[in-house]
Amino acid sequence: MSLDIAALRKEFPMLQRQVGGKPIHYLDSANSSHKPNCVIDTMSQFMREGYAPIGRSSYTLASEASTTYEAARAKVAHFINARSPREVVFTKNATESLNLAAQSWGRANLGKGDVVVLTHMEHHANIVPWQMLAAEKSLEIRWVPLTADFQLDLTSLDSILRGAKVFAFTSMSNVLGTINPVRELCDAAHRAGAIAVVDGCQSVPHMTTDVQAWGADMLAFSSHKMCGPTGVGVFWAPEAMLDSMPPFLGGGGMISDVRLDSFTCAELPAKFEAGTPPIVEVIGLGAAVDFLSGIGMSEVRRHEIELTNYAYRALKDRYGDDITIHGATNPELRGATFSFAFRGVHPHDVSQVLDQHNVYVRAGHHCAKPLMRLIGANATARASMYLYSDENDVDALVDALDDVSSIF
Amino acid sequence: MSLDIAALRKEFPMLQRQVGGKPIHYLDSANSSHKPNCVIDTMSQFMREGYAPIGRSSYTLASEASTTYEAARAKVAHFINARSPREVVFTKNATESLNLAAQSWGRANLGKGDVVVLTHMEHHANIVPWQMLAAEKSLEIRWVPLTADFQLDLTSLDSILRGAKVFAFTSMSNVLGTINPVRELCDAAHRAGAIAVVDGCQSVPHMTTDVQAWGADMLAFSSHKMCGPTGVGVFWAPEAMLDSMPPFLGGGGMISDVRLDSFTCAELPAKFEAGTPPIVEVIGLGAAVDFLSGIGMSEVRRHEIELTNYAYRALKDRYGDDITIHGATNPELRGATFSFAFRGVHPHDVSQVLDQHNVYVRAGHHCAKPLMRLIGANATARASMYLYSDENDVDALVDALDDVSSIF
Amino acid sequence: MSNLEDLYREVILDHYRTPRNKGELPPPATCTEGSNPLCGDEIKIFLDVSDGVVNDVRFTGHGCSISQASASMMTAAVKGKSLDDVRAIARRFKQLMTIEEHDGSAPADVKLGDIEALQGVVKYPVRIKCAVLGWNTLLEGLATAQA
Amino acid sequence: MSNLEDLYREVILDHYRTPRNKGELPPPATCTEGSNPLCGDEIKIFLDVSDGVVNDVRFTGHGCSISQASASMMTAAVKGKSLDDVRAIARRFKQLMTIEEHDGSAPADVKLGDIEALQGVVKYPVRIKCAVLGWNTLLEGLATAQA
Ligand SMILES: Cc1ncc(COP(=O)(O)O)c(C=O)c1O
Ligand SMILES: Cc1ncc(COP(=O)(O)O)c(C=O)c1O
Repeated sequence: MSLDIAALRKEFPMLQRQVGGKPIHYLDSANSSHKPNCVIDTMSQFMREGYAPIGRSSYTLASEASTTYEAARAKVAHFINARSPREVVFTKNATESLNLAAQSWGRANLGKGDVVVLTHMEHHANIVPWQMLAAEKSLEIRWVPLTADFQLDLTSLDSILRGAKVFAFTSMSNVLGTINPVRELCDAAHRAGAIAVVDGCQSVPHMTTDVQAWGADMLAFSSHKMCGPTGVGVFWAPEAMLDSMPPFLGGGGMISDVRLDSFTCAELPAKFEAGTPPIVEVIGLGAAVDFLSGIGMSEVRRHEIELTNYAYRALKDRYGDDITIHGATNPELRGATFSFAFRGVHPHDVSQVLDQHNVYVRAGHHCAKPLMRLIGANATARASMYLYSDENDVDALVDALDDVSSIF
Repeated sequence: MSLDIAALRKEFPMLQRQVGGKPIHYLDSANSSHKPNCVIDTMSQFMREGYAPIGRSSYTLASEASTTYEAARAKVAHFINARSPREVVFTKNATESLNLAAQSWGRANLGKGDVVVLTHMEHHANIVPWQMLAAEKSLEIRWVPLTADFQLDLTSLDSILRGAKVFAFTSMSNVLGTINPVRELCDAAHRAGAIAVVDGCQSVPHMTTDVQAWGADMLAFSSHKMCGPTGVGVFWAPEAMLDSMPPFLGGGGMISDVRLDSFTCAELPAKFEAGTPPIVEVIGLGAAVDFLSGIGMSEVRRHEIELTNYAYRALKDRYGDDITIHGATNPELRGATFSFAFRGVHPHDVSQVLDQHNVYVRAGHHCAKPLMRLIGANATARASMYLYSDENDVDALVDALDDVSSIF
Repeated sequence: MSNLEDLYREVILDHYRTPRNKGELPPPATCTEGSNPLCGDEIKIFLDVSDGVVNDVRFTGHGCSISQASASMMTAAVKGKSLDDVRAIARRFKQLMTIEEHDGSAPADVKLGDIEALQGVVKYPVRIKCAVLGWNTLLEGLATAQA
Repeated sequence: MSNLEDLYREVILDHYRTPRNKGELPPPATCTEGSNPLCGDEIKIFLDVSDGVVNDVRFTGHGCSISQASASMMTAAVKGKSLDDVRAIARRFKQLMTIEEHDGSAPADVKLGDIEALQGVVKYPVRIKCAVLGWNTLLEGLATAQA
């Protein structure tokens, strides 16, 4: 491995934490990632030495803070290969970004009978906003089904998309780790005359993102899953798209003028950033992007492929058919996130026993109930890794599962 | 003064900052406040030692984090005298809270011709969301006018409110410092059959808040103006009100079930907290509330009254009629925020010269353009103080204004 | 190695492995559904109530060992009991499952027997929801059955 | 004490105190409005253009010393000039107001004279918007006047 994971782990204070005198094994990074020192320090240093409201005030400190804030926007733009920082809108999380897509673009452009296409592996954040809009506007929602091994079934994609206005899909499943062919899906959307909305929550933190190569129309992702702070998400769309969209939230910062009878909108991206933004968090996200860029996203990806390989082999070698790992088996086709079923033991009991060994996996529906119904379970246990995960974490998981067997 | 301001100031690292070798005088707290060590440290310590996703995962660390997060909610509930923590919804800022009021309650309860009443001293955050809804639903917006000295003119309030469904008003003007009679305004709203929506951004950080004594129906405020982090705001409403409201943003965490054709909502307050919340920021806000409660809001208020008195006298003694301080003159009736006009010099030029003396005031329309039109200016210079402001800050302002005279 | 004996007591695992009263009851028995949104657990409680007595009770559903064992123990405890007794037992059980102070509204002398084994759950707050799922659904079911 | 001499040069304060070409022009002169949302500055530029020449130009508005002085200097600089010259001057001025590298698209030999006094503004990035407000409005106005 070319990454020095041991050195990298030292940058994450949470990974040094012990519980009951023993190290912890954090396997819940698809849910949220830990934060490296540089992010934590950037935030507290900014609050100690540079804090000031941005945008509105013009004294030295405020204009310095604005510059730092806008520099973070430029970093994010570069990270996803946006054409310009003006295409990057800061929200509170990916969920708000996807609601923005549905409420702003959707409400302005969709009417009775219009079709929105989703996939069976979407997170609730990319389902419920569309269902809310569908109920309001009498839209039709169509679903791209999955194959038996939980890949997107693309055989009749074109006919499902026929006449659709929106195709909203995840770039990587948060339950299965499945990596979807984003470029191909965007092309299919465009062939049908639909816009392509990409939920990038799970792929942006783990591999290179290139919105231009994808040809996507919108992208949503969260800072807290990519080594950044909570409280900030990103909505990206090309300038022409953003220009065409009505504002989402109204208030200070997003207006150019307000009269008693009307208001006019500010320029991009301010138009979509109503109210005081998460100033400190955006600056923290900037530090996270620097951190990830410093490592290199292809290195991150390579590490995660190797670790996925290792985990597969270790689990299968020890437990054979007693463990079912849902989804694709080829690690090249998936992220380092996998849901598994173990000897018929309920995932809650699995995670409870693992918890006793400081092995932290998530048990539940992972905010993807439609997918759960396809898997035929109310819940799965999910282990998800990141750039700081290592073979020790995997070994701890494998060993702790033994205790599950011994109790149940 | 009973507060030891010198000791208090030591808790705020930003106040120790020097620019050009000289101390700074931060007079922009109505825009955003600085953060005490306890808030900064709580946040970074949590990221170093306690960070985990909340709500969804069940292992030890996640359940500890959930407990810490919910404890912060209980602190906020107690701070505003809510009946229960279930009445406290975390948003990204007060602006989102006010949009939530308009979009969730408003869209469900208002129709063509319905009346929303605002006041001429509202911040854009309490205007634009209602204008957006008014445009969508053909509502009528009525305005409570101001008296010659920029107080709410209540003489015809009852007739303005007649037939109204919503009365949304600020508890304290962010431009003038005017404190409005919230209880009286809530009563008037209820007499007319309207709900009372309080924009508490400017009063909650500076004086005791008691939503039950007010009899308010909704309250919005921001963490970053009350010693807390950016990235988190509060929406409060009684449980019965929240229960009756449709969800605002859709996604993970706010659902009870999601099927292909529909979803059902989660319980309060989760129903209004879609997606990963600002976990670290909410916990930071909890620390800010502890900090403020430890000092006592009546002590804060007393200090600010004394300081306002001092500032008035100092400015008037030195500059007499060359300075116009807009709004109420009795410090008991106002917060420690005042807009002023100085010798006809444009506020931008005033603040530029003050900046040179490390005196940081805001020049602009303060997101209150309708009020600016009444004042008859495109902009004002605004000095706003907080619990950490002191007589030195005031003296620095008074002295620096001399330099404005000498240049213009 | 494991400190989970407190949670996974033998009697709990026994009810989990061999649930009592699992299955459905045909109408006119009532059927009430409950679910735990966080973990996805689902349960149905079938109740045959007449003359103020729970004549028969069954349950079906999916869930973790705690939710299944608790439901199984619940059915065993309430079958054949008067509605008053059933309510007292349910109140007592929910007291057992709270970390908070008791408000004294349930008679402390109600005996829970085997069910006491579930008290280890209280140390694992997130699992309390699992343990009470069947009981809350029972209480809802009783309201329906009497309506 | 003040280090603001760079920003508030005497010639700027002079144009601020005694603005040139302040006032309106009656139609058929065009009137174009500009504003700076952040600080609330507003300006109107009146243009009388014929045969490719700016015969007359006036402005009204409210704003800070920088925006007012810049507008005043602008009117003095463009009055009586050909449209090509006016555009060249405007391009040159906007170059002066950028912190970024010049792209060389404006002739460096255009002389700005007094207007160069505004270059101190570049050190105060938030004030750049004030300085260019009149100029941007002028450019919009030229487009209207020619349409
Ligand atoms: C009175 C008032 N309302 C609303 C707001 C908006 O708050 P925020 O920007 O934190 O959303 C502010 C602050 O800017 C304010 O002063
Ligand atoms: C695929 C996917 N989409 C959307 C989300 C929602 O992200 P957030 O909770 O940060 O808004 C998540 C994470 O929970 C996710 O994994």
